[in-house]
Amino acid sequence: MGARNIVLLVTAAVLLAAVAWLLPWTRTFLVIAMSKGLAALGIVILLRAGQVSFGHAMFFAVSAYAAGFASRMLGGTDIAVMLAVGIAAAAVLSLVVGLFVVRYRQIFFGMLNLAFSMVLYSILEKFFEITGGSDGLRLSRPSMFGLVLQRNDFDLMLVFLSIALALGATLAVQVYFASSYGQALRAIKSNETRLEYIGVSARLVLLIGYVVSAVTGAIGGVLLAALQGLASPSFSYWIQSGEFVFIAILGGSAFPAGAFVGALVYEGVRIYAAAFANDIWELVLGLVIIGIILFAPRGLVGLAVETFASPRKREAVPDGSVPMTNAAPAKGSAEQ
Amino acid sequence: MRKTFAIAVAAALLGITPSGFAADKPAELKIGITTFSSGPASVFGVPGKAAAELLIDEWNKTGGIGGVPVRLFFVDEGAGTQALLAEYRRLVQEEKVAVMFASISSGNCQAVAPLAEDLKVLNYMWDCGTQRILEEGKFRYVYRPQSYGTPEMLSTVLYMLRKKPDLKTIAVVNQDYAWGRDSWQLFSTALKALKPDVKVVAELFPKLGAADFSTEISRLQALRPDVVLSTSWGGDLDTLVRQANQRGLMNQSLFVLPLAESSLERLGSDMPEGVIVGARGNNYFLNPEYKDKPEFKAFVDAFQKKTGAYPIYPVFHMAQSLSALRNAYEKAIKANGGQWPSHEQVADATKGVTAEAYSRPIMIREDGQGLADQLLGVSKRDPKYKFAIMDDMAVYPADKISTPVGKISIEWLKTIEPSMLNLQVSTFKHAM
Amino acid sequence: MTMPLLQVKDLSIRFGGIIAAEDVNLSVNPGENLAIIGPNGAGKTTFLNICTGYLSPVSGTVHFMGRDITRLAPRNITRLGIARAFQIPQLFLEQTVNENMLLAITARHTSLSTIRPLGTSAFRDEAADILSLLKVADFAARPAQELPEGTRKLVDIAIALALQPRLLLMDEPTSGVASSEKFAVMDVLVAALATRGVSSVFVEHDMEMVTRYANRVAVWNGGRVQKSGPPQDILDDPEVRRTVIGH
Amino acid sequence: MTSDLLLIAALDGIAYAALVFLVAVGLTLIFGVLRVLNIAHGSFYALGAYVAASLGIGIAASKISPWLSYPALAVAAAIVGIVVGSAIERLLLQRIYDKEEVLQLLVTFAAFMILDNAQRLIWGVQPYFVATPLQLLGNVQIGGITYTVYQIIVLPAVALLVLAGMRLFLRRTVSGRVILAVAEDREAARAIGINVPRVYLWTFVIGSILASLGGSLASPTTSILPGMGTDMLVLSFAVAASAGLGRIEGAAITALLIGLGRSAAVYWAPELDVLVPYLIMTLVLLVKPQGLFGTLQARRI
Repeated sequence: MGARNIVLLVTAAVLLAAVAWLLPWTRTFLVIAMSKGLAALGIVILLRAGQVSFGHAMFFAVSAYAAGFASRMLGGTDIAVMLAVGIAAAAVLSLVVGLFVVRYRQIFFGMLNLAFSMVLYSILEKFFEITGGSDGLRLSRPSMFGLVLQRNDFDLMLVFLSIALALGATLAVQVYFASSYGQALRAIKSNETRLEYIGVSARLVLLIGYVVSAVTGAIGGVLLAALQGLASPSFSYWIQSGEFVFIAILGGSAFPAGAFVGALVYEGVRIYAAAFANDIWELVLGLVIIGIILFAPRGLVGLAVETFASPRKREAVPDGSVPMTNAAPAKGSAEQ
Repeated sequence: MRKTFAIAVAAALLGITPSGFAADKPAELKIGITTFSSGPASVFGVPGKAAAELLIDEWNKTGGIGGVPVRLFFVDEGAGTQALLAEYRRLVQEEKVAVMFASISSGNCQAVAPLAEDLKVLNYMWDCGTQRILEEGKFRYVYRPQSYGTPEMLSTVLYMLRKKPDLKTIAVVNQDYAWGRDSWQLFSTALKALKPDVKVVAELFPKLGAADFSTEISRLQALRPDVVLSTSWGGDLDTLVRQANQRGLMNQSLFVLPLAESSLERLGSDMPEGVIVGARGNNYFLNPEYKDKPEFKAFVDAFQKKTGAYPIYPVFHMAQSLSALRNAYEKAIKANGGQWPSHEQVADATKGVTAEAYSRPIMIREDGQGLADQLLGVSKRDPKYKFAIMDDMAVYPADKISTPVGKISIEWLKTIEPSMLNLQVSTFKHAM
Repeated sequence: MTMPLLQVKDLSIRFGGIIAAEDVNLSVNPGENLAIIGPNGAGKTTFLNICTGYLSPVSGTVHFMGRDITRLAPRNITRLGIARAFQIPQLFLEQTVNENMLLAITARHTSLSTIRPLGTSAFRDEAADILSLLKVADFAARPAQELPEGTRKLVDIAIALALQPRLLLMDEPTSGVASSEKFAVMDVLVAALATRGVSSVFVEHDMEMVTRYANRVAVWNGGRVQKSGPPQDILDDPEVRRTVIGH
Repeated sequence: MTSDLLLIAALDGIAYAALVFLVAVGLTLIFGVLRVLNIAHGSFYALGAYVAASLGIGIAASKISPWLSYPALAVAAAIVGIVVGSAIERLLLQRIYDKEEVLQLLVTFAAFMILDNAQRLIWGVQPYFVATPLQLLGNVQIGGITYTVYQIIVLPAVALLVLAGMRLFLRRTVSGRVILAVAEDREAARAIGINVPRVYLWTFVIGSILASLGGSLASPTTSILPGMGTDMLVLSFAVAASAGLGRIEGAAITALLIGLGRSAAVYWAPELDVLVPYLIMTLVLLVKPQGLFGTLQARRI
């Protein structure tokens, strides 16, 4: 991870924070984008191993609900407690679910995740007395690291917190990707057999990736719940999971920061289309993603890198900190 | 990364639209309306939106509100609570709308009410029915110029017991979400207080948006309850009625459907006679006390011309909220010595205002709740219409069946006496 | 008599109706380079799959250095000291040759980390040494999916060597490698195995390779070890010539 | 009483299973041959229902024999499957067969969003209800409970016909065998001169027709609303996955299992009815990830 990379990310984060500070109406939008970006970052982690989960929203939901229950039991709480409880809940759930799902790959991995998330969804929706049913669980506004804030200050602080967490998560994931477990995760995608034959448990590698990805999603879930004062079953619906995958691919699945670019664009299109072309926002988003997949499969960040990076630069980073070295994904003859 | 930057800049540029302060009379009065343009609840949202457009077009021809033309902004509640909150905030902070009408969904009302209070924007809850918000919190900016759950359910119980005093068993089939659960809690609490010996034989909560009730209907046929209650609405209610009617369940049990006024036209001949129908207030296009008044007729005709359908209760709810707003503005302008009022002045003036819009007047109490009388009837065929209309109507006075200010509905309903069954009501026959 | 490094007893496995191994008994002694020859589809690769835990036999046992490894997973067998090179090279295609090597070396040395970057400078040196040994050092920075087929085979062997095994199993190690190079590479490889004290088993069709590099040959036919012995004896056997070599 | 209730619950479950089966079998067929999990499949269900309803309204308005509404159900399914199905396969899927699985999934997800939106644009948001076919056949009394002949006889009969027809078609006709050959080994099929792209197109159209048929057959029994395909997709998905993707007879059995499970839940544990299909799917996949009737393929090394 080069210094230039860090500078770019920090600059982008500061710019976003400045936008939030100057334009109050962007705050809700930015918190939503950052929280969904965090969930999409979880998808990026799994995509690193070539796996896609159409059920990842379950961690988004479980952390939001856990934070909500904590808030309810304590009669109001702090955002730090909510984050801690939410992350812990998602980590535990992902460990349990992960022990099952890491045995499977590809479509089976995706399906089993979907199945688990739909079980959670049905439970959240059905057990009205406990979860608030389909209307969701309300939670009062938490204090912000000890400070009790009014709505406007709270929202501003929440945006700053979201941007900071998004930045932190992006950097952390980049460190993780460059580490030996991160490289092993990538190895799952191309050759799990060889991974086993160098003495590494592919399941353990994937389980670690799965828990990490659940935790990043969990942060997003808590932020969104804190923003809305609400955790609802739709957090865990399969369409929500699909949206996360959508965002990850839109931004560029090879780049941790792509998750946030994707989320900003996705939510931007969604809100502006909802405001100016109320009837066709799904249509617009659908066409956007088809265009991206057909014409820029490396996503928006991939497109930007191809446009701006000089050819020399592209050659010069071979060891994967910024993975620009994959040419077109040729199916190797070794994969049969 | 550069993309992020570009977006940030674009967002910044888009945001800096000059909007100076309008201290005096503004060029236009902006109203933001949240409504369902998509999703199942658009059966309410689309007519509600049409009503707002129809009325505001009319008003703007004659000077709008207080001489200021009105401009409407619509937000789709169907895009989800997240998008709704973001857009709500954008309208208030960027478009600087003076008033928000939000919303249809009770869940959205619960999310929006505290936000309105924080943003200090006047918010009329124009269609949602949950009793919780105004009973559990205190608001300066949040009002409901229309009907709500408690009198709706209580009047339904009263009317049901009037029609079927010997009722022994009841089953409920409600949608599985807050309204379905809350309305059943209100209904069953009232029923227990008024006629404690009625036995509840089944409580079914199929999911919101269920497409098929075959299994539920089989079970109800096996149970044979005297009454089947459903507070469902929209496609769910239509499906339930059609499937139940087709399979003869509606001959076997008395159906009580407090929201069915909004489904009558769509159901056409599938709605049998003899079903108890409610209208969430005093809302009905054949309202016996109003249907012959010229402005009422003109409104129904204009609405039908615009949309091809008769107005249903959300249309009346919208009209009631708009009427309350106009009256509040006029009251505030008067109190302000003819000067354009501040948001706070309009908000405070809403208290005690009366909405008069194609129904019995609705007075807004000091807790923000409007008192809407409740119209109920029994479905009946009239060859003049292709669908069932209401007969044997009764109108229940709101002040007698609403929770008193400062009380919680569920607690209050436990304390009502069977003597309430003798409440004086106005009754009407359908004039063929 | 010293204890065999690898000992297979009464091994049987079948797929549907096809018998890939039936009552097979075979052992590999320390220092040996055992070649396995036989017609296609005779079950030679299946034998390697069983020895490395990729498949479980219906019956029979596999012992490595006296320890029963019959139903262990490949990664556990690898960690005990058996490395494998494949007929179809098994590489991490998206990653560079260097990263492939570093993953293997790291996996051998330490537990993996989620924070520390892959590869220390000592590991990098070690990777470079092995790659130059197999004459593929020029490809170190290239993604594995861009390599020519022969190079892939060699990198596959390099990864196996990086694991510093006691026993190396190879499946047609030089198929696909240019014929001008394969003896040079094998000379160095076999010499390296000898200096490091690594025994090897290799499945081979090229009889010249067998003659040059094996010190024992087993003939695999119809799911059985038909014969086993010194290369010259086996290759001169008329029955073997008829059924396997095809002269 | 309990045995009576069991019978009632079973009858309800069968009618429900019949519809789910029709949608699931299309999904599983498409996956078996194209290896693409088609998320837009649920949209075909909704489109089939909408077109059937529109035809039904047309028939009612034109005063011709109401019995024509029966062939109209089949016509609706055929129109949707052929027109929309071939358009999606030709315009979208053909461009992505060589892409990664996740991109394929996402393209069908995008198609799902677009079709969902298109339904709203074309038919608006008000529910449709056209029950002519159901009313024509009237009711039947079983164990004191009134059922519609349509749900209790027609739907299961069509499902059985489709099941038998699919078996015959795939096993006994040349086209069917060609489809099976492509499903078995795409490369080998290409090598022996089979026109694989055409097989893909046909398979996708057939699968889409089946989903649309599920929708058009469901249309007389339900309110037709935008987004009605969303839940049906996950349900048919649960059926197909539990059976083993690509397994046609298995889909019939799991559809029945899920249908019966769900209706039993309405009687004995109403809080669980929504949960049942997913619970069954999760349990099955945990025990047999390849599904009840699926087989795992080992990777060659």
